[in-house]
Amino acid sequence: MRKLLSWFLVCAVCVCLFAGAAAGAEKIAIGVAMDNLDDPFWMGVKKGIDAAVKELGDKVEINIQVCLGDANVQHKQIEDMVTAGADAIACIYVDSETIRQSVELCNEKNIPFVYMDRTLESDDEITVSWGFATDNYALTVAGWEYMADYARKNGIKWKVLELVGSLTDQNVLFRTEGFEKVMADNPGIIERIQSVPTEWNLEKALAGCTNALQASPDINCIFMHSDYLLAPTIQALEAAGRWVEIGKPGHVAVMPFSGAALSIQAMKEKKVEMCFGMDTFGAGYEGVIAAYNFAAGIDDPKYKAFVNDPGFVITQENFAQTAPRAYGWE
Amino acid sequence: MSAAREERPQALSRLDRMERLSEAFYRYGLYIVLLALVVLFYALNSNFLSANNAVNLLLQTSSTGIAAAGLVFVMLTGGIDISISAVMFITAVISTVLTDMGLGLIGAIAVSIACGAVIGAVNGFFIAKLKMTPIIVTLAVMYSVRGLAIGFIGVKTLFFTNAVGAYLVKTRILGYIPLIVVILAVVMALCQILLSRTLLGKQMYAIGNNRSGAQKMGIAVEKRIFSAYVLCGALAGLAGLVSGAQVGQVSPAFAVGQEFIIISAAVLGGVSLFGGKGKAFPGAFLGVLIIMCIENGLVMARTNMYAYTIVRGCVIFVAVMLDSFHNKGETR
Amino acid sequence: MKDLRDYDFLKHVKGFASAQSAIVFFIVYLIVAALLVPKFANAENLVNIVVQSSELILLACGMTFVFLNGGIDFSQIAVIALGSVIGAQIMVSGLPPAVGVPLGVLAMLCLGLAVGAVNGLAVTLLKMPSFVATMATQLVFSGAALTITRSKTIPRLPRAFGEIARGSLFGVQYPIIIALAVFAVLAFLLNRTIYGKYITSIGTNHKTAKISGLPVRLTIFSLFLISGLCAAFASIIMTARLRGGVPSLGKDMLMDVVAAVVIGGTSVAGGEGNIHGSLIGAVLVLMLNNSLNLLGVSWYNIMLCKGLLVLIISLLALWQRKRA
Amino acid sequence: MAATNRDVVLKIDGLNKNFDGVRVLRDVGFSLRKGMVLGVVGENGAGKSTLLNVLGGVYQRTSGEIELFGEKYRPREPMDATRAGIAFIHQELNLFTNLTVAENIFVDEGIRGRMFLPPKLLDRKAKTILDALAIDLDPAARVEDLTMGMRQMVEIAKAVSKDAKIIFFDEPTTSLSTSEKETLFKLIRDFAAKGISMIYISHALDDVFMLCDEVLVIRDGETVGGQVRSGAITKDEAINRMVGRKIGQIYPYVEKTVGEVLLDVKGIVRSGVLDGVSIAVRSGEIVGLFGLMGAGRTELARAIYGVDPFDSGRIEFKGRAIADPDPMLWVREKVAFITENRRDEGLLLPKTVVDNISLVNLPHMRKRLAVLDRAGQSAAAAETVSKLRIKTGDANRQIVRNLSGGNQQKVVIGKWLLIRPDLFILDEPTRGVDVGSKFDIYTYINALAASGTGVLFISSEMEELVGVCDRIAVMCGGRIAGELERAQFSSEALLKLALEK
Repeated sequence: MRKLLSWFLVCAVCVCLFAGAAAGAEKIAIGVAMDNLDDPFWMGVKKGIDAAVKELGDKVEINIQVCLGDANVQHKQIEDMVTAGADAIACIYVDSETIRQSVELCNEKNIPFVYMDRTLESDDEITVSWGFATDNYALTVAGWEYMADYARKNGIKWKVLELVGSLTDQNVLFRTEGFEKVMADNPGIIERIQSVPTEWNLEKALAGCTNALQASPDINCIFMHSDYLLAPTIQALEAAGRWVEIGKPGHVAVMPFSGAALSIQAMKEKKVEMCFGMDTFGAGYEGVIAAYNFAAGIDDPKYKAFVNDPGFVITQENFAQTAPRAYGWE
Repeated sequence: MSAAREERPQALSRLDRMERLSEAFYRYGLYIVLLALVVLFYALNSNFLSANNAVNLLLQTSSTGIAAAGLVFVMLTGGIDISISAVMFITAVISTVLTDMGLGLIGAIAVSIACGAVIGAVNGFFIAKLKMTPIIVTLAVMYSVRGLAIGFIGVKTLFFTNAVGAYLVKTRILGYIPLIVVILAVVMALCQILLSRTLLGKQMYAIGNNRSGAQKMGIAVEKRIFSAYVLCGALAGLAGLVSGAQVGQVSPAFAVGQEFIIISAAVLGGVSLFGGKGKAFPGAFLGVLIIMCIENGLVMARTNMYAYTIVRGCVIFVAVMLDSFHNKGETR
Repeated sequence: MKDLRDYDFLKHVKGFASAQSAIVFFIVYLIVAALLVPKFANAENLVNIVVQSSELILLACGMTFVFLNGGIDFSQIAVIALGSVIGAQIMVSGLPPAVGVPLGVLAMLCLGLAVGAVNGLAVTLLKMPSFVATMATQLVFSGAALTITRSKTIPRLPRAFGEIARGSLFGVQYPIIIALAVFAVLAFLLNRTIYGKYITSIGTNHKTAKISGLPVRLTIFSLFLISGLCAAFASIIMTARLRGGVPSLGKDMLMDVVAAVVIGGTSVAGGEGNIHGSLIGAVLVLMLNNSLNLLGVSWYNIMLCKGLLVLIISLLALWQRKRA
Repeated sequence: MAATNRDVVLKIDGLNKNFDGVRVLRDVGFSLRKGMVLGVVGENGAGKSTLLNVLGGVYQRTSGEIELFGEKYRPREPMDATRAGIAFIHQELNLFTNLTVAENIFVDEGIRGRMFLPPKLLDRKAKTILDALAIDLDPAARVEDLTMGMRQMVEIAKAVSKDAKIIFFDEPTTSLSTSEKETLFKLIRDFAAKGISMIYISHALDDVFMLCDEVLVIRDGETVGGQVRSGAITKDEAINRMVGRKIGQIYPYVEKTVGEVLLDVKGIVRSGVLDGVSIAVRSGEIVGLFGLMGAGRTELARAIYGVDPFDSGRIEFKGRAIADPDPMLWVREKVAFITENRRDEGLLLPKTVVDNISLVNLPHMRKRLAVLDRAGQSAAAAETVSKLRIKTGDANRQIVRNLSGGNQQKVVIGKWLLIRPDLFILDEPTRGVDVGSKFDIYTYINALAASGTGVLFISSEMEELVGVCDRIAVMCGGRIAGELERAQFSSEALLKLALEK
């Protein structure tokens, strides 16, 4: 045992010595910690990040890390970036509670911390420099109020199947709360028949959706927490022969969230009434630019107040003007 | 003296009768459990037994069933393969990309089976030729293949909703039998025929029962085990194509954790983890049906959404416990 | 002057023979990474790696014990998740930190032992293969973690608990101290005690051990207790670092643990292997993650590297054993 | 029923085989004519099975010539023998219990030119073979459900399905009922009539004389008096040739004071194997346990030591009843047990000599707490190595797998001697061990007995028991056939008791 430890220390020291000081970095190093990339929504945010990086050109050295939704891995990645001398951190956090330790770490090393897409308030323990996120609650309420008016106008009652994403995701919880608020405000019109857990697993979504449609054929509206679940929903509806244009018999109102290409396409085909739209590009772009400004000490008024973007509701009526804002718009 | 000899065969038969009783329960127990589940869930929700719910159930079992049929070969020889979920993922990815480029359904099926077979061959090489431990080899291959597949498409989500995907999901043979269920039936039939009617199948049972005896008798044990892993990979490949088309969307987390469901389905279907016992049809097929019934039933019964993993864990535990009791494994 | 051949510096430590290969890999990789990866080889980054590897060291040590009997323990991940949740629940349930924290930590350790006991019973009494038994318990207990918290993180654990991950003693961070302490105890148990001899003997040949009067069932049962306990310690460190009870904690660590143990030279056939190798393997895996991240290698290629690494090293070990 | 045609099917001369320096076969020679049944008899360990294993391709011969149908014959592996038309019916049958009778017959090579083997085809083909041999077995029955006798018929049917011209039988009748034995003999006579030649090994001399055309006696790997027509030799004379006096092998015998009863076993029953066995061992006494293959000696030892379960019976040790015996309990009671299977159950092959020797006595090799007394271990191992004269390199580094058979056995004995046992059960301690080591083992046993330890010495070699033991119990068919005091010892008497049917 003693022998091993002595060996261990000897080689660690010698490596540090001859490796010498890291190359002097005039460039500003920005560390971007993302949750995941396996979904068009995240790719939308990345488009914004890449645009910002291109714009900042060689003034900036970027290191983008993805942690596959593992809070512990994300903390380590941020710790690695800080140790490697990052000047600012832009982060899509996995877990709103555990990220606070990383923010504390950045505050200690007074490295500005900027959040993207998921809100994080400063408080006595942590200070967040800036952040851009969609107000999921407000967006959901707006979307569902549109659906409530739509129901009143056409004299129908929504029997809703809610496809739940993963419940560790803060934004998803806001969406459920927004939906429940509007449901409470319109007692007779909106009724939740069943809520199916998917944990972002597509097989579960397909099975859950198919079985729910079997169990309660009276379902006429599917509210999904992300259009990541749209494809299996379409499969299920097609299998049940109910993936038809609006107004046709058996039609089920589908409410995709955040505006991926598939949702936009479905709206073009008049099979979907509306879609919740989120400004993913803005989140990515503004996040990196803000991080750069704080690191370079540029005092830009635009990045004083935290942005809580209300998002937009794409409907059949306003399709032409609002759809292009969606990240799924080609 | 001879009297002692005479009365010994009777003693044996008393033992046999008790053994045969448990064997009978073990063989027909499956049907009893399945029946019980069906009745239970029918009580909970009446249209559990409706015609298209049955078809829907069959549809859901198809990809798991195909992969379970492949796994039977490996488990018969006493091995295990947990890389099947990664194989399903990579073939779903490859067939999506190739069908987008214009490959037909038959081409997609061929490519999926070939790609699965290649990965099966890698498993086979390490396990049969180099005699390494199946669980570690297939665990390493699982991570390598999933990493490779994600590298292949970049971190994106593919949509398998092109013509081939839609065709595979939509077509109904003779009006109401889904093509996918036909594929499942063909696979199950072929596997069962291979197992019960060909020399390869018989020798796999033999190897699982008494490997050194098979070696001594001159059976090419290494070759047979190698072909078991190739078959298992090939069928997992086909299962990946089917599942990809059904779900319509192939993300990097596609089929994660599916291997444990397939293994427990096979064990529930009477395929022993210690080798030498089990059938593709009705065995593994019934196992898959039972698992899908449970999943389907849970959704029907609107049970608490977190209970799924707990129920699945308990089902696997009980299935394996019965298997170990029956086939007396070594504490490893 | 002692004849050079005698000076076999590893001779003193019995269970050390096959750790040589692990040390060679470690040093080779350290030097290669130092040359190729900018910003890798500086004292701060290396210390950061070693501290971050504390939970993997713990898990690898626990897994080594199960490997020594030719088994595997998938349920460590569930112990981390459920432990984190239960510990957090106790700590935030209104008890003053002075009482809540130790109670929470104790509960996490007990949970580790409980899950280990379930696995141990399944393998020894019910004669279930360890990979399926621990797979089932993994599903059950991680499902339980999600159920208790309805998969929401339990936030704001007491600062005192957070200190376990952030505090340091004479400049050395607590996590690495805990990891090395547990490692030292387990290494002592394995290499220096009768119990350790029981483990390696039983792993080598069950029948001989049984007939020689060794407590086979009890020993195998205890292996799973140790694996569960190590996972509990890891859970304590990870939960303290995040100051939150996360129901999905450690969900992707399995491959790292297996890689660390296999790199460390512990053979999967049972009876052969050592715990020093696993320690080195754990730090090496962290170095791999850190350096490849710094190079910008994407996570899926890292996953590919680890899978291939395990295959290659098992191959080398097999070849070395054939040659010996 | 003398063989009519003259052509010699199998000719062997000057055949030698040695294992780790022990000469198991010494220039054996005989010839087998077409349609002839050659009986081969001899004590256990005389080399009978080794002879067949060499001919059957299981072992490679050291030197000597074998001619099969006139050509040179050098089988590399069992498949070569099968292809050459030789079939081997082992004592432990080589069948697959999860397959049916028909499947077992065709599992290794299937049916020539047939890809598909539907059960109906297999059963039909198997039925024709079984009917040809007048064996009434359902081809679709699973081997799992068959009795030993029926399983043997499957092996024979399998041999015939390969149209074997020569069949070797190695102790076929040990666990057959009388009726099953009758069917086997009728079958063998039919085969002989059809021109199939057979070598029939058995220690049931009556069967051999009644069944075989010629008889060959083997002792210590040498043929004694060559092939003789079965009529021309009486049973007693055969026993005499089998036993004979061993030149050069003297057995140390030591006068011992016999103390009170240590181990008292009453009425051990294990269905199908042990039929109510009772035996007692006193301190300072060497009790031999003799019996032929399948008599149940090993099963008795394993039942006493708790390695295998038994249905009923009482075991008392030093007056106290032992409810359910278990190795851990016996080790605490200082009772040692050397199993018959040295490699799988006696040793940790990949581990060092020190690890193996200190395996049993581990609980006492400690400093404070549970710390391993490494120095104590090495010292104890070194002392054992020197005391037992084990030829090995540095005990701390020498891997047991690389030791010779004799030295390996000494390591196993050494491991048990460390706990200074009060009772020592040895199952075939000298099998496959060179003569020098055998003598050493006898001296250890005597030294043990002299120091008051009780010894239960299980062996199938009569001379060894006669030479060393104070009392010998003889087992046959799972029961004690009789006990002989030292005064009444004689190989003939022992063999008669052992052969009692």
